[in-house]
Amino acid sequence: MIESPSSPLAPLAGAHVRAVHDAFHGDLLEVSMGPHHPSTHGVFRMMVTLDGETVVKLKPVFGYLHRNHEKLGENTTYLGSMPYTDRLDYFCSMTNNWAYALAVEKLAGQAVPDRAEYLRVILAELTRLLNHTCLAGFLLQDAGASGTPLMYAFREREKILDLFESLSGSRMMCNYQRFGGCRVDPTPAWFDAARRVTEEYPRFLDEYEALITGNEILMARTQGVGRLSAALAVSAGITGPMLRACGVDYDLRKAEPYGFYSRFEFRVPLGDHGDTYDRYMIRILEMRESVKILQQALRDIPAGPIFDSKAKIRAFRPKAGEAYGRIEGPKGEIGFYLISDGTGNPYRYRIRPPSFVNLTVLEDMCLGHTIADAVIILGSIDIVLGEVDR
Amino acid sequence: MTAPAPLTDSFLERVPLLVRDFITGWFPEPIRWVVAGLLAALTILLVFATIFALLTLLERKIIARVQNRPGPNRTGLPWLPFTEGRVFGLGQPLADGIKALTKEDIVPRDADQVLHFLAPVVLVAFSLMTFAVIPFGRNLVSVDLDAAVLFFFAAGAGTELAVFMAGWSSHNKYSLLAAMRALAQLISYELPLLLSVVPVVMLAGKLSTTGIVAAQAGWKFGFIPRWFVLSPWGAAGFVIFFIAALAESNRSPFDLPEAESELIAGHLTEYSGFKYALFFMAEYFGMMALSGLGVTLFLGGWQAPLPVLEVIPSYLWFGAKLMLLILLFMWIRATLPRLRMDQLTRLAWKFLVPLALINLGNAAFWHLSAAWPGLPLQAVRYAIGVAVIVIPFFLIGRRLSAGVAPRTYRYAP
Amino acid sequence: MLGSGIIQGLAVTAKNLVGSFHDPARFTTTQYPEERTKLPENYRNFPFLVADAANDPIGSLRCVACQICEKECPPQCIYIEKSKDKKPDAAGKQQFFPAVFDIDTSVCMSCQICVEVCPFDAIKMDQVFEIATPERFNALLLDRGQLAKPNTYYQQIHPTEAAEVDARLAADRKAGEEKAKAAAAAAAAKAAAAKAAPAAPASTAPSAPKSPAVPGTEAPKPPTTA
Amino acid sequence: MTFAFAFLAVLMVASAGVAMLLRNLIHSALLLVLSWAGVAAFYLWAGAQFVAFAQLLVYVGAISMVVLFAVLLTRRSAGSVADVEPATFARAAAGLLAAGLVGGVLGATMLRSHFPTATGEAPKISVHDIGVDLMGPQVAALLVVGVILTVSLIGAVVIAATDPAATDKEDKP
Repeated sequence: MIESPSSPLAPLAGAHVRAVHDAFHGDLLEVSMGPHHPSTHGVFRMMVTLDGETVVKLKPVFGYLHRNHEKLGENTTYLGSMPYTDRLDYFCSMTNNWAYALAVEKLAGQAVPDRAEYLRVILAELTRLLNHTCLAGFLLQDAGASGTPLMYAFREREKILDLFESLSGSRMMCNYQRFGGCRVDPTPAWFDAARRVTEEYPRFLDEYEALITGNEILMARTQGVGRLSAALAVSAGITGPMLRACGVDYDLRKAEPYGFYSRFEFRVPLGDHGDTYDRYMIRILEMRESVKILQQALRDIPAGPIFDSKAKIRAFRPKAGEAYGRIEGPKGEIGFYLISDGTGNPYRYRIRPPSFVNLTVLEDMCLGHTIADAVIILGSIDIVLGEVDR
Repeated sequence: MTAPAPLTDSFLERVPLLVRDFITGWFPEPIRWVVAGLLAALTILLVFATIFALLTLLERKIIARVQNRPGPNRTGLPWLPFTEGRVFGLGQPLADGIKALTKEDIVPRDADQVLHFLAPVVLVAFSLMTFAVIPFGRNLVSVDLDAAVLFFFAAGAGTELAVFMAGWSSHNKYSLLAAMRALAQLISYELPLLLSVVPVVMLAGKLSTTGIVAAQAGWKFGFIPRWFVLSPWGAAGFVIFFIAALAESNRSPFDLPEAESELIAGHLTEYSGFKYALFFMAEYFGMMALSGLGVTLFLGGWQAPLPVLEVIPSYLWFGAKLMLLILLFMWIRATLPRLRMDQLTRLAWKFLVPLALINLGNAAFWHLSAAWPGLPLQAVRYAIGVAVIVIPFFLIGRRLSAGVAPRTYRYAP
Repeated sequence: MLGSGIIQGLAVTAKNLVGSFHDPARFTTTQYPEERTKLPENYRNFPFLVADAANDPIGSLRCVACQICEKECPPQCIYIEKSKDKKPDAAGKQQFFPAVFDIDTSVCMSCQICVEVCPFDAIKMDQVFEIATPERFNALLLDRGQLAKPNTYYQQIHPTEAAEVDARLAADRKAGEEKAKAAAAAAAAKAAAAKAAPAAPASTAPSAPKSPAVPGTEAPKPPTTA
Repeated sequence: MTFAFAFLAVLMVASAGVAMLLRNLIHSALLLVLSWAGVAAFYLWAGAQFVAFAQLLVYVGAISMVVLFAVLLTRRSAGSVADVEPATFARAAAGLLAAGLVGGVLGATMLRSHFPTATGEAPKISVHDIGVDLMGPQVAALLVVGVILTVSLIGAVVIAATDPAATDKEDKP
């Protein structure tokens, strides 16, 4: 690809745009979308090469939000990393906490009381609800729906955030799970509120689907757009709703039940096309299953302690060894890999962020589609830059 | 617009004309027509600029309410008594205006200075010109042209040029892409827009807007108005007109030139301050003008919907209908996601244009069968009129939405 | 039918438009500075130092400058300088106190780990959130004077938690007093018996270990091992 | 009235002339549009409302877009300056010759033509009359024009359409 001064778009050449010439495609336009762009979900940048409006090359550029998370984790105590995990995927602090707590508990051989396990399931499924709701809203926002679906999504998310706030003290940075249980025991009033939210959620989902799922414009925009084959998804390590939208039956809650997931009855929805519409619909269907899990968990939760009495808060020094803890986060498999050398800080602290891994197939999905499609394909991957860049 | 008000009208009906005659009376006879014309232009400018200001607020309020938010409600008019400085955010347009005026006007260094400046001016000028031929009331039309409908579209054509000028002169990739999109969109939708208007012109037998309103006068059975929208071809034509008008005025779901998730602010990306406000204003003017034309062509213009309601002056009826259409614009904007460029043009060429052409034949049938005697035959005429447009709608619609359908999902075993 | 989904969507938005005027479940906005939602009891934002006496907050801090929170704080926003001398705490024991206790709230992320690790119930989470300031440099660096707030304030913002803490501290104090009394009696007996110089048991005995892991709204506090 | 005529004439000629002189093709195209608008204004001045608005609609609204698109999509030059080779004597001579020939033919035709002087008021022709005229006596001409335009349109579509294999590939997502 060489720069060609004789391109018709050459007069536009400047800092942001370069007219490039390609022997096969003729005159192409290279556009830098982001890092400051309304639809890149934060500071993400796509170097898009366009033939007309068709994407012929897309290079994701990220790292603008890099905060040295893993190195920080190696230099703080095990507990000290917990509030930082809130800030990975700031929509899903509860599941991030759980994944990290799970890894440390594995490392230290720490038991967790039953009530805490139930609480973790409840909070993780609430997180899934709020994450998928918001994703549906953002996806529609990218498709140009002047904010209405997003506002409805935020209205419902608010109710879940209120639950989180009254439990953990903070709406998004919950910092709630501890190695060996949870931090605060919910009051009966909290459970009543959680039951109310759970009961009302299907009604909201019905309304939301009436608003948008059957909408011809949305179907035309998303069906057949950004198709991802099951083979590519598996070999690229895609997880979560994005993988299940391709028809691959892989859900850690079923495949490797952690916590008490084996005690609950729920189904795993699968898509057949692997396109943007499937990715959207799988999330909607997953929310309905999450509601079912929540109902069961809120019904069955036992009384008892929420924190293992043998667990330590201060001077927590797990014996030397390594552990990998992973859970099915709303965005996919989130895992923490820890190596302990017996001191108070982990020797190695590594995260498997679902957003980041899922983002790797962006170019494969966007090729041949228009730039408008690239925006909603990006939206359907469901990334949070805090997790991508860490 | 120099004819005196007929004395048969009610006083309220005659008020605008009386005021006009009072003011022109100060001037000598030979230049009275000039004064009257200027007065009309000034009135349109003031009235519609005010409506524009209020509409910006109303639109934000309505979209906010749809989204379960209160919308702008802080900015009040501090000097108003008993309101604690807040009246539903009524001061918002004023604040916006002051902000736009005082903001630095940034012109990119590499921009084409002349065209960059001219674009908003040309746009506002052309969109204002379209108001000249719309009859706002019984005797309220600034220029009663013989070829008024043609004039409307001719003036509207200028706006495309302005959009192109804005996009090209900004020297910005997003602006240029948006300008190309805007042109493709405007040209595509000009066709269904015109084709949906042709039946009206055909049945009214006139290109003059006042003539078309007059053709919709009177009542069937004494209470059903003879508005074109109430006939099968008129209803279909109105829907096509409305969809095309949405696209022509760059409104959601056809707001591709300003698709912020793709093109930042489209051709407005490099505009700031008052020039941006002018673009904004022109967009609302365009929307109001197209709504006004829709009211004139299909909704009976300034005519009251029932004979008893004729005591209310005609210009209020026009205003009410205009508002109704604009509310519809806003409602749609608050609901729908936007189409993709190829889908947009496909909708125009493969759906709206064929339907508009069929509707043309439908209108011809309606015209020729007007004299069918008896109620049963009239009912048959209605049924045929509906069938002729509904059946192609289903057929073409199915073709258009082929491969796009709700799906069912399976669950893991 | 083409367009049915769009019409369905329009119906939903119309329902919301009307609903926002009469249905509080739809219209959830509160007008912030005038209307305020009640903060949940567990709400946390920025730590403060608990002082036992309302009239002399700095003099009656529970903090003994043990510097555990300084070490555990993940973003390291706490800075403590231990006093050279000791003074009696609320229970009358001789303790060190923080000569300097600064929290940089522009760095603090309100994770409340300092609260969890504090063995003395001396630092708790506040509920202030309106601390925005146009001052760029020192306004957000709070010193112990700004951080010290009386126990009554704590009881007011976190009633359940404060009641538990108070009960625990009272029990501790009682146990401590009894122990001290017993120790004093023993020492007196010893002194009487051996005529040895008595050591001050109150100043050397560390604070009594607390009852561990009471499931409740308060985070569990295992015994100090540091 | 003479003043209006003079103004419009100067506007038309000047914008057309400047359009030829400018190096920036977009500017030239826009000035050309101005010139066409001047023609429309001229029609209006002459009392031909229908023709004037049709001129505006077709030329300012549609043809101008075609010209602008053509300029944007086909220009092969760097910068905004038209890609013109340096002027040589031969070029100038050829240009002058061509201009002279065209001018000569046009001038000769104009000189030979007999323009009858208008007498009295221009006839008032309403849009309705034009419609009746077009659909009545002139319908053959109208149809022929329509057929020619349709044929050219179909031809354009045929030329523009790519081969089926390529289209198929594009259709597949």
